[in-house]
Amino acid sequence: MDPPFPAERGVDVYNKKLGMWVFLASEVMFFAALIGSYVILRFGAPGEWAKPGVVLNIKITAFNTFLLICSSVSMVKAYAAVSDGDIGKMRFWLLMTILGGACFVGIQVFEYIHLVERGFVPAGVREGSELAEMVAKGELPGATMGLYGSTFFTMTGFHGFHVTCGVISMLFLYLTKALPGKYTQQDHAGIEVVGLYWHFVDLVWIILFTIVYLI
Amino acid sequence: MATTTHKHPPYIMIWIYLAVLTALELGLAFEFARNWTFGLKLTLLMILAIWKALLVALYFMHLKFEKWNLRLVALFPLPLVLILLAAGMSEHIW
Amino acid sequence: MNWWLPPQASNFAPRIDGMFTAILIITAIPFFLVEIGVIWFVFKYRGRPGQKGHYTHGNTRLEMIWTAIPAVTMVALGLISNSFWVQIKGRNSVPADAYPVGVHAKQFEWWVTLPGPDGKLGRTVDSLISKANPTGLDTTDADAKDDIVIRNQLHLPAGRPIVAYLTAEDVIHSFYVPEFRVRQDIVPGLHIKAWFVATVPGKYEIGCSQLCGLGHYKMRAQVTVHTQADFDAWAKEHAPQPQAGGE
Amino acid sequence: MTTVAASPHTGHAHHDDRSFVSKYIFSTDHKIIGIQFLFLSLFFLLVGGILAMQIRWQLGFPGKPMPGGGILPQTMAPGGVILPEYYLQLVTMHGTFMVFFAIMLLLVGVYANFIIPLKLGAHDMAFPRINMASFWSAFVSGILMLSSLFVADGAPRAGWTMYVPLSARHDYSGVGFGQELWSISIIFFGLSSVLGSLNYITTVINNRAPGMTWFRMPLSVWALFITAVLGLLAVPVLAGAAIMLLFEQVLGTHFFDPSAGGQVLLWQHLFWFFGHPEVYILILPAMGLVSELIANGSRKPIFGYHSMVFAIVGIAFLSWIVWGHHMFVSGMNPTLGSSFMVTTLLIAVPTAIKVFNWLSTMWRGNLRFHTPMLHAIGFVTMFTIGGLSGIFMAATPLDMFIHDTYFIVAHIHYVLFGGSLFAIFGSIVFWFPKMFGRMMNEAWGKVHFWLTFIFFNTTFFPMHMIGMAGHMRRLYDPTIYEFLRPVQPLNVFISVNAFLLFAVQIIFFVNFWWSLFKGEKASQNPWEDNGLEWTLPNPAPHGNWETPPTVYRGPYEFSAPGVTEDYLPQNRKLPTDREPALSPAGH
Repeated sequence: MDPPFPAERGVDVYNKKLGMWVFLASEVMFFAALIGSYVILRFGAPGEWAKPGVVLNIKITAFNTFLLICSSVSMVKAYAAVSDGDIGKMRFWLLMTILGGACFVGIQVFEYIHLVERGFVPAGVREGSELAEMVAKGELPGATMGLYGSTFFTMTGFHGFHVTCGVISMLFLYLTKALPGKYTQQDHAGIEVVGLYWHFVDLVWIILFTIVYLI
Repeated sequence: MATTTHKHPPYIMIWIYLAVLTALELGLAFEFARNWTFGLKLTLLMILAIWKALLVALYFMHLKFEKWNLRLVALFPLPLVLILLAAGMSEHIW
Repeated sequence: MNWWLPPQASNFAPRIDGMFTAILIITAIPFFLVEIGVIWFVFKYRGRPGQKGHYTHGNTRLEMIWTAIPAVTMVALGLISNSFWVQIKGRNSVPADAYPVGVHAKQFEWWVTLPGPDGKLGRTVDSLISKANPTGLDTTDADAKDDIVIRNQLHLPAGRPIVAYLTAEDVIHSFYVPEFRVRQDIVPGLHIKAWFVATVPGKYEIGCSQLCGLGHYKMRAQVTVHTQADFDAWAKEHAPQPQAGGE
Repeated sequence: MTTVAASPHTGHAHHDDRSFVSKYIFSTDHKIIGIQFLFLSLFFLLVGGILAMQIRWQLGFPGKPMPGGGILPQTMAPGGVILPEYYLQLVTMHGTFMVFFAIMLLLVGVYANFIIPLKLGAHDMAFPRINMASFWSAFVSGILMLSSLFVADGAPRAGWTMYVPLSARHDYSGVGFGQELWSISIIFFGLSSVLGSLNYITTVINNRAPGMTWFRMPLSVWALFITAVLGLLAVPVLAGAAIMLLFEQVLGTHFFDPSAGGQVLLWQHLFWFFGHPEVYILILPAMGLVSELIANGSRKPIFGYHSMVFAIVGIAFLSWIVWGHHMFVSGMNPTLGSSFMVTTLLIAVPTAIKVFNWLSTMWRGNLRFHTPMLHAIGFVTMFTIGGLSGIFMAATPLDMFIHDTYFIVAHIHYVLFGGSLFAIFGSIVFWFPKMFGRMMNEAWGKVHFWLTFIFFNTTFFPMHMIGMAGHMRRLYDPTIYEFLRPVQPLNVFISVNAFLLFAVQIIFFVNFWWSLFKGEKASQNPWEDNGLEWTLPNPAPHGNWETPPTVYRGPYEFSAPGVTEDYLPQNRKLPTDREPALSPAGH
């Protein structure tokens, strides 16, 4: 009847990794809704957008970007270490990644506080603040500041939320798996899967940094 | 995973690569391109951003070393994103 | 009661009704094919113990046929409706001599501005909107002097193209006159035009057909289509007093 | 490759010593989760139905006190007379409950969970704990949505589509915290849906039994798989939009506020970009399930299996590029309308393929009219009407007239009630023995089918006519309009039939509960079906198989020559069958 057929057991990728990739595909769509709204709103905005670097602190964010790239590298180093069987190195790099991520979140919170103090809030520009004066003087376009605030805080806020989730799950893996020595050269799915998530968060930040802070 | 012993990609080199591209972006946005048109800057910055994103996806997320069926999972949403953007923006192109 | 579409009272209505009938006929064919087929098979092939079904996995030629026929029909239907669609809603489709009326929708009333003898609508400014000036008509604009602003009624001359400038103040409303077969959502922040020719003098109703809040159901206005002579007389009678500047 | 992928799964079919809580409440067993979803979604189906009855009362008898309406608080229906405030809540919540919590959970939550692993010969889902999380976030989401009816100022009143700015500003709609609850609930719902979908996708890709190639998968699994892809990619967009809507209220953002440069149509684009794939999420699984029932009831292989699969894929693909047909008269760029019209009309093609293939499956069959088959035939006939009436709306000039009228309401109910719900009733009866080990009563099942079929048509068919007369949707009192007064008798007729339709569901309800405890014990393969699930005892044990079954053929080998019975299970080895080659990954 039939010729011999292959058993066809999927994509030759273990479940957790495939599951993570599938999850990331849905994350792409989630960020597409947020970033897409920003692009569509900015494209159809009633007037000029605020110039980059006027409202947002570029120096501190550039450093933050660098930090996130570093943590992505340290994550991949942790993965490389464990797949070479070097568990100690893996622990070190994983800890570095957690620290990098935590610093990123900390700096972002600091940045938010600073922005809110200057009068930049999700609703736009707060009355009577430093930025409100700049709008009054015409240094900032008042017509689009509302959109600016809405999109900026939503996009970066949800990115920050993702970073926080990543830090928490890495910390969890570090404490429950890495420290007790449950990862081996053969079995380290957790590191690879969380790594994928972490790099994705980094990737989203790379896009966000360019379109929110630099353009 | 595990025992597949392809040599690890040069992660440190990619790190430097990413840092340089970021510096280039910052320079483009604030330093040497002040008089360039917005459209040109936008295009160059987007190219740089996508370049960086590709580096992360290909090397850090190992897409370069995966089979096509897994790459497909990663690529599948991208056309949908473009469709959404195109339709949303076409409201204003007329 | 009327078991078919409402009376036709605009230039688009006959063609839209024609499309309705055409699609009804097109869809009737597969409808009867399937329903009669099901009933026939249910009786003819009802199960008998000890019998087996006919063992077949399909027939490529048959499947090609019932893929191709709907595909061709649908593409043709698409092309035909598109040529009509462009005439109705295409952004350049409004005839140059169309008579402009302003329709301003707010929760839950319709404010209609008729251009008066000069045939031009006055400028409206959102910031001027107030109780006394519900459409925000800029009375300093020369075109606005003779504009007639009326609430919950729309008066139109028959037999000439009319272009409605639709604006919404708060939420989405929808301009809908069933006899005209015209419907257009009115979206805050957008300036949308809808054009049509009212062909039959008489009285009709505007309904809001997009949920706009608690009073959605009673957000109606009366449309009166006059002959041109009647319309001119009506407009003269309702022309604003020079001082009053709109009602 | 890894050892993880291939690891023989942990669950074992025997020896089940879990506690009651871990067995039935925080269970990770896909079958229990499926059953949990079944009870949850049937509950919401009932809630949605009760809301619909109140809508119909108001439309049939506007301003008259509703029988039993006296128990409602003064803010909803003083003296039993429904207020406009409450009417809009009814309309909104009927749509929300039915779409998200009844039909979607019934199809995706129940059947994806219950039958994907069983039909693929897997021990469980790829991620059982994520599966459990998916159920519980759906549960939380449903409770939040339900609670919005009870907060001050009640549930949202902007329709289930939540068009901004009405939904975005409390002063426009008059709603309070209920509106925020909707957004929060939808965010949880999105989480549930994504967790579920990634599970189904991974399971289908990776956890098939040996020999279960892509084109030996049952059509129900194909449909549920493609549905999961749609859900995975569409629902996050809704979650993102719901977050923006929430921020609009709690943070004062301006996404949808035209006075600050926001765009009203952005919401509609985001909502329908999700919403159209959602429509197919609500019908594709029904199509898949019906394919099973039709093949079984006809005792014939499904006609054109491959084209059925490609039709599912085609519908799913097209679903991403048709969402604009909900926005033809929304003020959207008319050129966009033209392109959306063409893609929309093209959906008729794969749909026609499916209908004709079902019909041809019945052709020269040996039909068995068990209750599931009756429901499947009901599905084919009613879905045909729903599908064909969609063509009227797809033609843009005609849509200008019938958009937002009862014609649309009739269309969606023919698709979702006549289509999805018939498929669901049929599937509940069909897999009831697999779930609970007992059969549902056939005679009462048939009575339920026929009465539902009759009253369904008398309820929803006249809606086409009042739609043609121009009857708008979501009207609290249609008699306000002069042109709608003549159709009011028809509204009364619809309402009376709707009450009868609701009443005959009691038969199903009683049959369900009675059969749960007193039903006849099911034999191992009561429907003489080919699916792998029927090789297990009823109900299937935890962990399903001790050793994964081997699959030798496709799922629809009914009436195959050379076999004495008229069915041939997928895992029965005939002398001519060869063992599947081991995959290169090694198992």
